[in-house]
Amino acid sequence: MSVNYLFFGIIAFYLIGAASAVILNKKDAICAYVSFLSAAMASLLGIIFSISIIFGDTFSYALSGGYLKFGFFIDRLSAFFILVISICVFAVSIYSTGYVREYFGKKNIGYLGFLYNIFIISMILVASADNAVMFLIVWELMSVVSYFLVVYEHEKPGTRKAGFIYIVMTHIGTGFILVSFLIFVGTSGSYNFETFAAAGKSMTPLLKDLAFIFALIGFGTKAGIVPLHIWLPYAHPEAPSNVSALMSGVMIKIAIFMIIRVSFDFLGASQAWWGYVVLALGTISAILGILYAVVESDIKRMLAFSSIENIGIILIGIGASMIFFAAGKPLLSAIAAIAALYHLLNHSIFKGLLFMGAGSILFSTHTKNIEDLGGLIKKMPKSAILILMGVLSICALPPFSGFISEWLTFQSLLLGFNLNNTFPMIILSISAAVLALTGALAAFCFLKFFGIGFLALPRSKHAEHAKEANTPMLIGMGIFASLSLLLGILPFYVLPLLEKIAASFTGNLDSFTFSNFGTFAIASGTTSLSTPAILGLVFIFMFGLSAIIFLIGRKRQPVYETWGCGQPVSTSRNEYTATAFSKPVQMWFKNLYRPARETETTYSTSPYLKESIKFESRIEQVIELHLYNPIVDFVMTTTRKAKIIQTGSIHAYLGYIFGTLVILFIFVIAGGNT
Amino acid sequence: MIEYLLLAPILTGILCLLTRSRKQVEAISLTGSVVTLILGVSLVIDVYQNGIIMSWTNTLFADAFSAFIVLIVSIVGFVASIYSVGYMGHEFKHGILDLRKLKIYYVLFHMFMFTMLLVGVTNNLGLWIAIEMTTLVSALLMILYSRKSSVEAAWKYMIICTVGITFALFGTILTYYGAVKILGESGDALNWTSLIAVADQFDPTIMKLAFIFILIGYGTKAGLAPMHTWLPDAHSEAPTPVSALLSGVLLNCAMYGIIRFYTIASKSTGTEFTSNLLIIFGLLSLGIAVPFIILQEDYKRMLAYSSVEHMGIIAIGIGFGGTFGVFGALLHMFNHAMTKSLMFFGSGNVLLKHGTKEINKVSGVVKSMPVTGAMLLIGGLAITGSPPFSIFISEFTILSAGFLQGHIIASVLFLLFIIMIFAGFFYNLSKMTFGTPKPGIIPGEVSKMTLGAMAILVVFVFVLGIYMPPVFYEMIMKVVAVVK
Amino acid sequence: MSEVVFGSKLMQLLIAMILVSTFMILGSTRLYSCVRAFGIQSFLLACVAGIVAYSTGKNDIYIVALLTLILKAAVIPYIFLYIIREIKVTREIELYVNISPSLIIGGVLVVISYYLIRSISIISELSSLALSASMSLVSIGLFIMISRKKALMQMLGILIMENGLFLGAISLTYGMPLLVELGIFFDVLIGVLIMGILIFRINKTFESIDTDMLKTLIG
Amino acid sequence: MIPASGLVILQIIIILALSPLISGIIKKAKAFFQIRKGPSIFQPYYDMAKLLQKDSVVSQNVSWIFHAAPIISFAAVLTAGLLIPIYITQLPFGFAGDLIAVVYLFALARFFTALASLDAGSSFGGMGGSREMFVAAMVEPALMLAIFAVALNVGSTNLSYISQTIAGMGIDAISPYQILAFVALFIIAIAETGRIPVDNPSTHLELTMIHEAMILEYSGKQLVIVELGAMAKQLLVFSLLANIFFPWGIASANSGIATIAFALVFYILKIVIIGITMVAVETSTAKWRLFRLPELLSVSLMLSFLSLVAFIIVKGG
Repeated sequence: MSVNYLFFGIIAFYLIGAASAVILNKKDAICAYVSFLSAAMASLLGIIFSISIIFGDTFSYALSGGYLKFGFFIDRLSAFFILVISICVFAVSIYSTGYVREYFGKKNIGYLGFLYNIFIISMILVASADNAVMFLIVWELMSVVSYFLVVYEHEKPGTRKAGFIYIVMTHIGTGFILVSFLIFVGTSGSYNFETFAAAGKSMTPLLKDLAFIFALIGFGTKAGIVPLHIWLPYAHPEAPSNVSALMSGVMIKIAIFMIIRVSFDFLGASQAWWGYVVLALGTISAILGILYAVVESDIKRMLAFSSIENIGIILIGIGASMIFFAAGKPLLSAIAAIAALYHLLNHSIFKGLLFMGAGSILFSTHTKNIEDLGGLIKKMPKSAILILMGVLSICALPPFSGFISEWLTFQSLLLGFNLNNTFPMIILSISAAVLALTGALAAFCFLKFFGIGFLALPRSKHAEHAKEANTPMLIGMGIFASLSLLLGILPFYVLPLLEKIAASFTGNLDSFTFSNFGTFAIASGTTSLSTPAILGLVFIFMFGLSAIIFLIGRKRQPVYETWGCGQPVSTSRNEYTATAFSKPVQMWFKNLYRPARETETTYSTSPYLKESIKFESRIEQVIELHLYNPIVDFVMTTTRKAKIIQTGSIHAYLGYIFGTLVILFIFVIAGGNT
Repeated sequence: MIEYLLLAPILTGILCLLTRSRKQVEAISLTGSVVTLILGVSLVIDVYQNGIIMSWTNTLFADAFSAFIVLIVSIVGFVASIYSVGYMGHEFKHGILDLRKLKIYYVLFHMFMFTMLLVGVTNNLGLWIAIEMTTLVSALLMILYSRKSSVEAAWKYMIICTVGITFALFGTILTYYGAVKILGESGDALNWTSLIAVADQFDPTIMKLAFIFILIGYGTKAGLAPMHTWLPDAHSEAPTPVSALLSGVLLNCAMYGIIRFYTIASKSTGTEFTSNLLIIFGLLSLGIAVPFIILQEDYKRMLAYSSVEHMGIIAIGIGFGGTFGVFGALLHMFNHAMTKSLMFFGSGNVLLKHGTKEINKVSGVVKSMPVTGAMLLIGGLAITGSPPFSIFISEFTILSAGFLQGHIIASVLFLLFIIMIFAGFFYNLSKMTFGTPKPGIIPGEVSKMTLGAMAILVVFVFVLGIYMPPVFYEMIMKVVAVVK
Repeated sequence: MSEVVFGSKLMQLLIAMILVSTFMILGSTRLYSCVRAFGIQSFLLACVAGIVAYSTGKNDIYIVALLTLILKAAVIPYIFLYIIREIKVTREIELYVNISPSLIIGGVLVVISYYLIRSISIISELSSLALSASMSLVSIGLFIMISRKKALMQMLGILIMENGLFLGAISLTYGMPLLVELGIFFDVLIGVLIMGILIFRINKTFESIDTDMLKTLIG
Repeated sequence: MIPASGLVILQIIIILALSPLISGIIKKAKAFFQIRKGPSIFQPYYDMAKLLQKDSVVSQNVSWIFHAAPIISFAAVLTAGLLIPIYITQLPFGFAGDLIAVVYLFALARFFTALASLDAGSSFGGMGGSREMFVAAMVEPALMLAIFAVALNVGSTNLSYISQTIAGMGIDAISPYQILAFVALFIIAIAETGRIPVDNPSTHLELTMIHEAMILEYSGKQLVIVELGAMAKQLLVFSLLANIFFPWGIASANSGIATIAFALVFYILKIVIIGITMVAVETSTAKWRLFRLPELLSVSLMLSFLSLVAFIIVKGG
């Protein structure tokens, strides 16, 4: 019984947050604190609730209501996603109480608090819906509310276009989801998800494939899989940073949740080629996502592209799990699924941390362009350390959480070789190679972000006058930074939890063996990993080494100018810039980027005296240019042509009526006689 | 019982004539519409409890379906009268309308209400007379402002609708001819009750011909595709409360006529012929609405085309048939009436404040008129069928009927058109609502009454999207029993 | 019994005369002659109604015949003449399709409607003559509205279609029940009045009643 | 029978002591191939001793990262050292990580060195850091496929388990896919340790140096740690090559002092042979242009992919 109270307690707290935001609208400070802290409180309840569900049994509760029957059904998988949501919301809410100070006086805080709370409730309801109608209502409510959050600062020029692309793409996605659900409704006759699962088994293979493809495209648009990703680099940077932390951290994961739900629970993941499609899409999204992130110099756009990359990595895990499930190996499928879920959890945390970091940079320097930053580690030391921890975990470096999930994904791809037929082996190894390249490029991209952004001398006035982020922001980021470290060091607490969840849809319970020192081995094999041991060793060596250095050799450390082959190098002019840093990668993949550059030279009096040279180089978004623009142009030209129908002359209009009458007559006469 | 309902608007109309000041005419008009609403709702309850009511030597008749139409007419009429107090008051204050014109407006407004109520309750095939009268009264309403464009729109409306109606008359004659062969010369050969009872013995070819003429006739009035050309001009040029009534309710009355004949014709010709026709016309209206919404410069015309789209959806709903299809179509009638009038009221406020109907000349409505801007956005999301609102529920029911009855291609096309319309509609709407307000616009709402009217509608739009009251559900199921 | 009525020579003559009057309207270029032809047509229609009433013995059709006579043969032409005098419009009718092609099209329309009605075999052989006449009246009325520029002519086109329908009603079912017939007449009368008001308003705002001016609302 | 802690300390001592020697031998061999006398093989020890006495000059606009980076990267390399079997397959810390963990530890070391290179704010550091990460990005896919090829043969990526089974296989360990994998890993080793075709270790000419450019700002004690780290990494990469593909003579678990001593000698021999082949490669080619490197490393990618396919056809199919 306590579980019911807990669940409705969560919803109640969010509603209180939303209501208080509206009531206290006038007084910015109090309103910010009340609405966001009540969200934080609710997320704490959420964490307790979801863990009790994962280790307890499923929770279902039906609300009676005429034609629209709303009901909740939370099994282990949806409880996991409520857990992810709650963890993210907890830290981001605390962070937001500090971050929204930037909007005091300028923007309506009550409106932001209200939308923020409704946004979270809609996500939790999506994870716990038990019938198609309720699901679609809260799903689109989530997209609509996040649209309003994206266009919160709609005075900025680019925001409206970004918001429009976002809402239209999500609407197209919902269209596909609608068709896929309708195929289930068509066979089962009712809207309830249980009957979907039953209908899914009994459908003809063609209908199953259609349902799967439509669901994949629909949820893929929301997740940001490559061909459908173009809204993500527009929408996330425009939203306020605390919201884009939630959107990148959690909202795109809800789409992954539904892909798992549809392919495993509803359709039983019986077709092998589904797995290959998901794997291929994941691999392409990973590599293209990171390629565009590397050459991006706007922080939040870079983080948005890197979200596409991480979604790709998660999908590689899920694709592999579907391939193994179809090949009848539940153990391997469980391991791959655990790798995917672990990376999903890690990504929500370190991406949330990085977006909060970007927010604090924006908060203090009012610029998102890495080229203008520099030297922030001296001005914002505390947030620099926290962001460094985020960067280390996104580059999957050992003591941090990213390493564990990337290691697990590699191991699950390696398991492909127990399938003893050649096709999966080759596909999985190619995907492993691409994943490795993605990992290395991720390290490259985030090294550029941290190195150019935080180290050496500030490159602009903004960066010089930067000041440390306020305490709530630091607390929020601190929570996530410590979490990403803990998730890296103590996987043996997280893996049993994930084993239970993976078992709920792949059917295999114990896929890891745990031994002392926090090591875990893959399915009683010999490959094992123990990050506490690695961390211990690194620390021992570090302390040992620094002790030795401190004792032997000379102590003096004179400070002098940086070496510049003799000339004085005191300005930030000849520091490396972000574009220069990513130049090698741009040269390596130039036929993907198709870099376009224009130089304009304005001459003063004679052609020999150049007054000024303006240089501008741009990277082409290939997919957007060659896939989306032709379609939009086609639609526009046909609509322009179609407008001649309404020419204005009444005679033409009467002619239309006469024409339809004649056509119908022929239709009846011909139809009638036969 | 029904006579009082019809008498109420006529009385208010006459009383409005006798008033002398703005305050009086507004007070009378408001009380009149409240009385009509109360009578309408009591009629609905009456029908809900004890089935069909006949009166006045059963030329006036009210079964579940006509009660449903009366309900829609009285609700939207009531809200429109509140809105017109604010809207016309503002026009009066700014000297665009003098007292005489204002009084004419209110008289014609209530006459218009009377004609639409009459459509709902006439028993025999006099339905044609009622719909013809609606055309006449609304044409007069349109030429209230003697602007060039409204005169042109009124003329086109008059001519095209009268031509359409004449075809509908021919269809009625053919049905009467079919009925006379079975029922003999008796007077009630035209009444719905007797017609439906004996509908399956009619001669199929006559009924096919009759249904074609009816479909073209009342289709012109309902704004179905090739005959919709008058709709954008008429609905965008009429004064806003009238265009809300036109779009929200009058189209439904025409659709009521089509559905009445659909039930009669499909009994003899078999549903395959009639439902295919309805689906084709529905898809055509949806298809034609798409280009005109995407590349539209005038926001009232955009709303008019969206009415063409929604009438197409209702036709498709009825065409799909089955309890889901018909339930969805009827629910859609109600939802569309509410949402469309909300959108027209919002655009009316924008028109009053900015003075222009051009989308590019309006921006930052959320900043200058926060409440109207918010309601426009809610209405925009609702009208294009995004889920948290009621239109999505009816569209989803129609779609699931499509998949259940096996019209897969039609439903997928239907979905594709809706998404394109969403894109076009939202592009224009976001251009208007967001960004910074144009210079010279003083921030602040137009008038309290307009917001009150819109608030009532927002409640309907929002609540029906999430919770379907069982009483309402029962009522529609009764109507479905009548129609199917 | 009904076959006898329609078979009679007199009825066939009257229907033929009605068709001729429609062609007179099609062929004329002056407003006055069109109005006059419409008057004749309505008068003939009243006679048809009278004969049907006489032969079927249903005396309420007498009232209907009388009404058509007063309303359509006298009142409406008077309204037309009043309008023409009042707005001092040029008597000339501008045409999209000039006289000879529109006459040919009129002829084609009549042939088509005969063929259509014959192919719908359900209606008894004899009354199909009246029904096809009404169908051709309706289609020619619509054609007049499409091909003539003047707003008045469009009003006239509608009234011709109205007459066609009335003829159809009489031939198919000897007129609708009285109440409905009264309603239809009442609507037609008010329709003409309102169209008159509209024409006055167009004339005031556009200074001409040429529907070519009405092209501003596009897209 | 040496206790586990003894093994660990012995392994650390060997790594620290042996790596400068190997580097000296390589420099000596290089001089020999270039027909010049060249410095003695113990020159690295002398350099380090001299550097310890010098001040470590630090640039004014550096942050704590500049001071922490050498320590962290050296510690990471040493931790990786404990995971790699040098002379005995029984590794007290073998359970802590496998081949992929070793690769990622090297990546951690490289990450911090590149980060420190950017800290000083000079364009050399930036150029070195960017090129180092660029080369690493090219190496990763080939390295991962090579790991897959190796792990495939044995069934797990645990290093001690790999060297044990391959040692047990005896002569038929030399199979086509093993050789292909070895050549692929050899090319990767060149890139990883910054040898000639990829990067020129001995010069200070800005255009050609990648690794040197990163550590340009270091001096004194910090330079010692960085140099020692680089040499240790080089030794570990060579021992990876040796003990995965030719692990004969490696002492098996808990064997006596004699076998361990013999295994040690045999190990040093193998490392020297690999060093000399590396030098042979170095002196026979010039340094490639940076943007031709993708071709070199796609060769190694193809080789490891071929070894995978060969294995599948021979064994898996």
